[in-house]
Amino acid sequence: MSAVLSEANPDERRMLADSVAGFVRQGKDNNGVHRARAVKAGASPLDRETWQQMADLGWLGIAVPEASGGLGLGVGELAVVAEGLGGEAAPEPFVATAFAQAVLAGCDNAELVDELLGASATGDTLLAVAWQPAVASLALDELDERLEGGRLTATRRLVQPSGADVFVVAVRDENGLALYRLPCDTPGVTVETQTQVDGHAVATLVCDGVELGAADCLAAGAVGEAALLRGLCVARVAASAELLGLADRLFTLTSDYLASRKQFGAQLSSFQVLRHRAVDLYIQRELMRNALRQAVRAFDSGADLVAVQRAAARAKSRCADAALKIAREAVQLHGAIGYTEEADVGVYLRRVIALAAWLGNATAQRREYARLTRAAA
Amino acid sequence: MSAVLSEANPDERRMLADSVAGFVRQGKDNNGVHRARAVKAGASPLDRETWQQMADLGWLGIAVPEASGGLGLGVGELAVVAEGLGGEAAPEPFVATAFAQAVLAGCDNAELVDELLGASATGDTLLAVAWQPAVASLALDELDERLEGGRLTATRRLVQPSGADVFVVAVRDENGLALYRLPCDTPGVTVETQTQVDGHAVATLVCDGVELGAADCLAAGAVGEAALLRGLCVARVAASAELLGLADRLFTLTSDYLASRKQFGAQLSSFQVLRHRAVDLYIQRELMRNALRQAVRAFDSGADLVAVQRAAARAKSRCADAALKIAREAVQLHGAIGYTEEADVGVYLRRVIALAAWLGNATAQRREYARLTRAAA
Amino acid sequence: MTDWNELSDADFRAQIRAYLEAEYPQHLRHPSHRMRWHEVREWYLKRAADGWTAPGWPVEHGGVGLTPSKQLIFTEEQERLGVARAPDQGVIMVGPLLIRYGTPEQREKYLPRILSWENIWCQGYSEPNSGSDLASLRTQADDDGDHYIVNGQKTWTTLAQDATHMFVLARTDPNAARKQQGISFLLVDLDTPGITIRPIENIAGHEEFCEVFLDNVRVPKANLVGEPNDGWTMAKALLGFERLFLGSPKQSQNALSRLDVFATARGLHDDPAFSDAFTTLALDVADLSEAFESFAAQVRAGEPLGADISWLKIWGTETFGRIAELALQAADSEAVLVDGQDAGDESVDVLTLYFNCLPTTIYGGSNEIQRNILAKQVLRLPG
Amino acid sequence: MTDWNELSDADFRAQIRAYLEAEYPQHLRHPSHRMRWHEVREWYLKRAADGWTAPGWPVEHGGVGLTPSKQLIFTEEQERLGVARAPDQGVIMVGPLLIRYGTPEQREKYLPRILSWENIWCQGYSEPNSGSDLASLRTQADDDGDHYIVNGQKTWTTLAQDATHMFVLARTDPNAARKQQGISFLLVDLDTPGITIRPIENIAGHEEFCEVFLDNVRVPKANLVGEPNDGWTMAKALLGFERLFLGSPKQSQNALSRLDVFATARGLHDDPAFSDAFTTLALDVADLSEAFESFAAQVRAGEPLGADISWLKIWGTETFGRIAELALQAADSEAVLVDGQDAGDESVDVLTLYFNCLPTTIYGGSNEIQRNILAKQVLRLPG
Repeated sequence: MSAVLSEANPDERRMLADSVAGFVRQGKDNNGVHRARAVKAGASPLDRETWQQMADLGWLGIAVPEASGGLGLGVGELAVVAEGLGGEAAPEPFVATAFAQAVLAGCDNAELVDELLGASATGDTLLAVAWQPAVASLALDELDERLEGGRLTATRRLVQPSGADVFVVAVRDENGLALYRLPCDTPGVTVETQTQVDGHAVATLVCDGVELGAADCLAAGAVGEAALLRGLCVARVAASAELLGLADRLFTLTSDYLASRKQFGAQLSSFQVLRHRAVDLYIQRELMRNALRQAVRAFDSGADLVAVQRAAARAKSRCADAALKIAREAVQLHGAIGYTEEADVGVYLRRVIALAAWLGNATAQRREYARLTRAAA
Repeated sequence: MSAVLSEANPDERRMLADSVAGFVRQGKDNNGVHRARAVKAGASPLDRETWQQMADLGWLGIAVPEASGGLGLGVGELAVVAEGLGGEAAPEPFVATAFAQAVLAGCDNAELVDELLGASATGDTLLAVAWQPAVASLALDELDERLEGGRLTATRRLVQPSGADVFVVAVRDENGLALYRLPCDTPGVTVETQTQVDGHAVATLVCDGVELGAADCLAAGAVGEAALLRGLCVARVAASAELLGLADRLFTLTSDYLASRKQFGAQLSSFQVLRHRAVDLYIQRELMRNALRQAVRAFDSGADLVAVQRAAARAKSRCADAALKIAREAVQLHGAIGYTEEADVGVYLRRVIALAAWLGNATAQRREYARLTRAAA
Repeated sequence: MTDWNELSDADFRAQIRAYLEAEYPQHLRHPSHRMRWHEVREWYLKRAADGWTAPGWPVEHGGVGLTPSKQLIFTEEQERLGVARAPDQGVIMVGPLLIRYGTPEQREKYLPRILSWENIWCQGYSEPNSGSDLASLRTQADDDGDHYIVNGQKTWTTLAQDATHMFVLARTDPNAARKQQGISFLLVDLDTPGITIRPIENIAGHEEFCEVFLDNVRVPKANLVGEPNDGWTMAKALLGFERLFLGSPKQSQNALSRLDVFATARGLHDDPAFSDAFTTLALDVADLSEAFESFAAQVRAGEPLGADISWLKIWGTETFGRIAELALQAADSEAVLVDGQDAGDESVDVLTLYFNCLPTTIYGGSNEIQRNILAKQVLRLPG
Repeated sequence: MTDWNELSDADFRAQIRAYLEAEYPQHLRHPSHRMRWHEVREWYLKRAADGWTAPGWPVEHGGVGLTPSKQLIFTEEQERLGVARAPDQGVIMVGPLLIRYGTPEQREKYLPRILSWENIWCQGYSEPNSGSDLASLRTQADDDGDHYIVNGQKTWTTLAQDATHMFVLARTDPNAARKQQGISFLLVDLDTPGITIRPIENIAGHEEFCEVFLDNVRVPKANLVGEPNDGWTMAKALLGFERLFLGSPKQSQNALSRLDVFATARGLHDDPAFSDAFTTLALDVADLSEAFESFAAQVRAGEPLGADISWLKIWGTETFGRIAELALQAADSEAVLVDGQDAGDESVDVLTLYFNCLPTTIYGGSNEIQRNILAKQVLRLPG
């Protein structure tokens, strides 16, 4: 059972979870694991047909207001879908899209926001947030390349999905942090890519004197900063949910393997050491569920930004940490086969590594949590 | 086999180890564990008769030059005795005495040093180093209460043994750090005591305008500082050896218990989880041996002060850490009885806690090691 | 008399909190070790006079008759204030047992004396060679007409030295097919000839447990609870929502808060190494608390607890252990002092934290046993 | 010809170091994954021409005849420079086996071709369902007059795709009382009809292992080594001082030094949290190295290695794992990049460190098996 089902809107969320489960398991030749392997081999993580199906099911509009053509639901529903996709290691940029949408939802250029969210919810326009500076820091005050005279010369790292049609780019100007719309084909924009452990391309967005007009400004000053910070929280919680889905399946794969495999004339699951290690993985998974549940509740209950930031940092640190532990042990408990592509463990492990690091890993999130806690005290 | 036997002077060290083993196991009614329990119940850790025997065997003069009535041996031999005493949880202040002697050995007031070392080697005079400031820091530059006009008003914490006849007190004067002889009955000296986890009293030495004359000065300036630093290294290595002795016995007690005790109709040692945990304790003990061996070799080979400091910090951090791990697991693997005075585990555990913290615990030693390593780089 | 169950949870909590704040002595709050009866007697007699000895017992037997949800609030409020535990086996075990399985005579004789603390009960389950394998117990009760003759030894009997009575699992049919069979549940007056109680000193220097020797102790058959040879079933049936409290976050929360006091006084939070370690543990406690609340919600909803509750005990006790270890490291060379460490205006006692964490992974079913249970009953791994 | 054993250890080391420094190609030093034969072929043929293929074999069989002590120095110097391993099962396993148990014809046929790398051998031990329980192997060799007919499947066969020959453990007596009996040791030419080799892709994307399918493969009885049904004894007897290298500190040292490069470039050593974690690992490696030296001294003194060597493998591989995990954390969101992380003038590849650490706790006898061995053979715990 999903961690977030038992709280707000339990029935709706359960239906959604069932729908995701049904979707991701369709057909062995194109299920999530299959598509993830294809991405590792060079395919785009964006299988257009699959993406369109997800749009048609409404998932790309979950957190988009109804007025903009979305479902107007919350982080809980995003988490349900992300967990389901994680369960099948599906490579689609669902959480990255949720990140961009959440940032947009906090912006105050209503017309532009509406247009972008609408196009994103239908699957027509792929969005990505470009916010980390060249040395991929998490601290917004290290974003020191400024927008001057309406032109931006700056580098933004680790942008996902790399094939976005429109970037939501974070810049500094005289009022503080601002967010701008930046179509990928704007003159002066170069998109370089690097390959990530799971085969996904991540972009380095290089802006060389790119013109950013007032019409492209999504939000500025305090509004812009809050939009980015809140968007980061949504993304971290959605990533935590995907990590839970991945870890949960790794746990199941591993206990099934222990229960089915024999060695020295006995089932692996009869060896006490392996039984206890399986229990320790189970505990890690339970911790993930609990950390995720409180984070979703923070959003459901309309907590303020700092409370949401703390809840998101807590969820992401736990989920990143526990998922890596579970994935690593899954390899070990599978033995040699776990280290090969014969098993699915590697597909899940690579995605866990990628998501655990995305937007700040467990160590970084714990520091963020400590910082916020001390600031609040 | 002791960790340090296979290196320099193997035959002599083996004979010494045998002699210690024979000594500490004498008579059930007055062996080390028995005496340690008595100390916990309020007795002095200095059983005068036992102490005299140790003096007669030459152990109190191991590292004292032959000219001062000692054996003129090295840290390896100190370690052999300390390990042996640890094996029986003997409460005698052997390593504390070795600390004071090692500090004295680095001082340049030859006549005074000779007198104190001689009296210490015979067991007639009990020495203790008083060097930690009120907030029990390890950093010598935090010793900021100064000797002014020949008078000292200062507090020295965690001094062992608390019943010392003569303190070797570290003070600051205009030339830096100096070491002075301070008999316990000097006017202005108050010795307050606190009880330590193993029942030993530790002293807070309060000096209120105590007169310290030039005749009492053991060493000053760079010589004094080096004497204290080198003495700390000797003490840390000797404490590491005692920790090894304690941990080794805890390991043996635990594996014997597992091998002898039945539950659910089977020997505890037949449960794979417990077998593997015993193996992990064995590995910890092996690591202690290796860390101790390199430290003794550093002394044997006449390495310079920084090299000796690094080796001692490495040995102490490993031995403190591993001994605590072993002790904690020994309680757990013994089950409920391990938490009671019925078993000997608690006697060893308490001594491990005390020694692990003495002169800086594992965390502090690792920082010291990092500092020395970076300074050397 | 107030029907407490009629109150809203918030009102009930407020009233209980006010009562405890007003009545529970300051100096007994958050004790660092298990209190002896003479230390808490006055408070518990006052509570008995106010009718609060047995919040969970039915009203007709002298209890308050609280719903599980209200009982939980009562317990939470006690924990919040650090109310010391009584030698409460009579309230927790014997009362519910007699209400369910006892004869009218047994109820009439014992229940009022439990409520008034005239009788104080201890639990005679564990034996020197049974360890975690309780069903292998060897204390023997031989039929001697209208008495049983009991011989054997019990151990880890919490506060037997303060008790007047002990309930005992004893073997009445040594030839039963399974070791769980042939065990009976007996009520024993500790004044009966043949009983010797010897306190066991623990490594922290306290005497929380005892050994109890039974040498030809004559126990009237009237003191048999339930059917002969049916003791194991009854003992198991009594494991109720109290299991939840083996996984309570209180010990960890308390330990973390003591460490926080020390760290704040010593400026340790400015050291990123300490801060990272502390935050990791703070999050471990936070997730433990969240999980505890989730299980508590089950209890509130009247749902039975499953075997999965075992993970809470593992995580809670091991988190407590890690906090205690960090505290020991943080106090460095001062950690050894038995009277605690100065922390601004307060004193923090890291040694007591450390000693207190040690038995938690052993008692209440060792963490190894809990992992066995989870592997079998929750993960259903073939064995 | 130089009698290398006559040299002092220091002189020998100096000469070997000079030779390797001069001859071993720069670009092949410290490779991040196992090299294929075409990548190292040129170097090993040069070495063969210089007479250095088999430092440990006796001179009369074409080896250098080094003492164990000198062999160790040779190996240490190779490790120091990060010399890539060849597909060297012929040198390590087949040669010593034939020298000890082979027929004169077998020696004459195979030894020179091993020395010249004309024949490259791989090891056909593991099977899909045998895992750590090697003796449960099921590959069958049926007697067919002057041939065996071999059927079965081998797996985890390192670099079989580069090999010309494979030595195979196969069951020749399925009715033997113990599963270790009835196994024979066969030499198989991989060109024999019925053999299919399929590389296995590992999760880091490399093809280091293969599956080898044997379908009615005819193996001449002349290729049986030793007595029929005696293969297990021989396979075990061949485990020599190479076991030492399962516990080599080199991987950990290398990983630590890569992490150090990254940390120095990024200023991480100034962060006490990182510094504490790094120092802990540096000391773990230091104590591993000290222990390795101590076991190496045993080998140098000609003493056999005991079962206690197993702890070195556990500690070494688990330390490697902790270093890789710290590196992954240290690189934070950049850790995911497959082309490595910028570190000043260099690039550090934390992902490769991480992927490389994963199999080390599995191969060469998993760490669980090593703990079983230690519990039984060293701690002698009754089972």
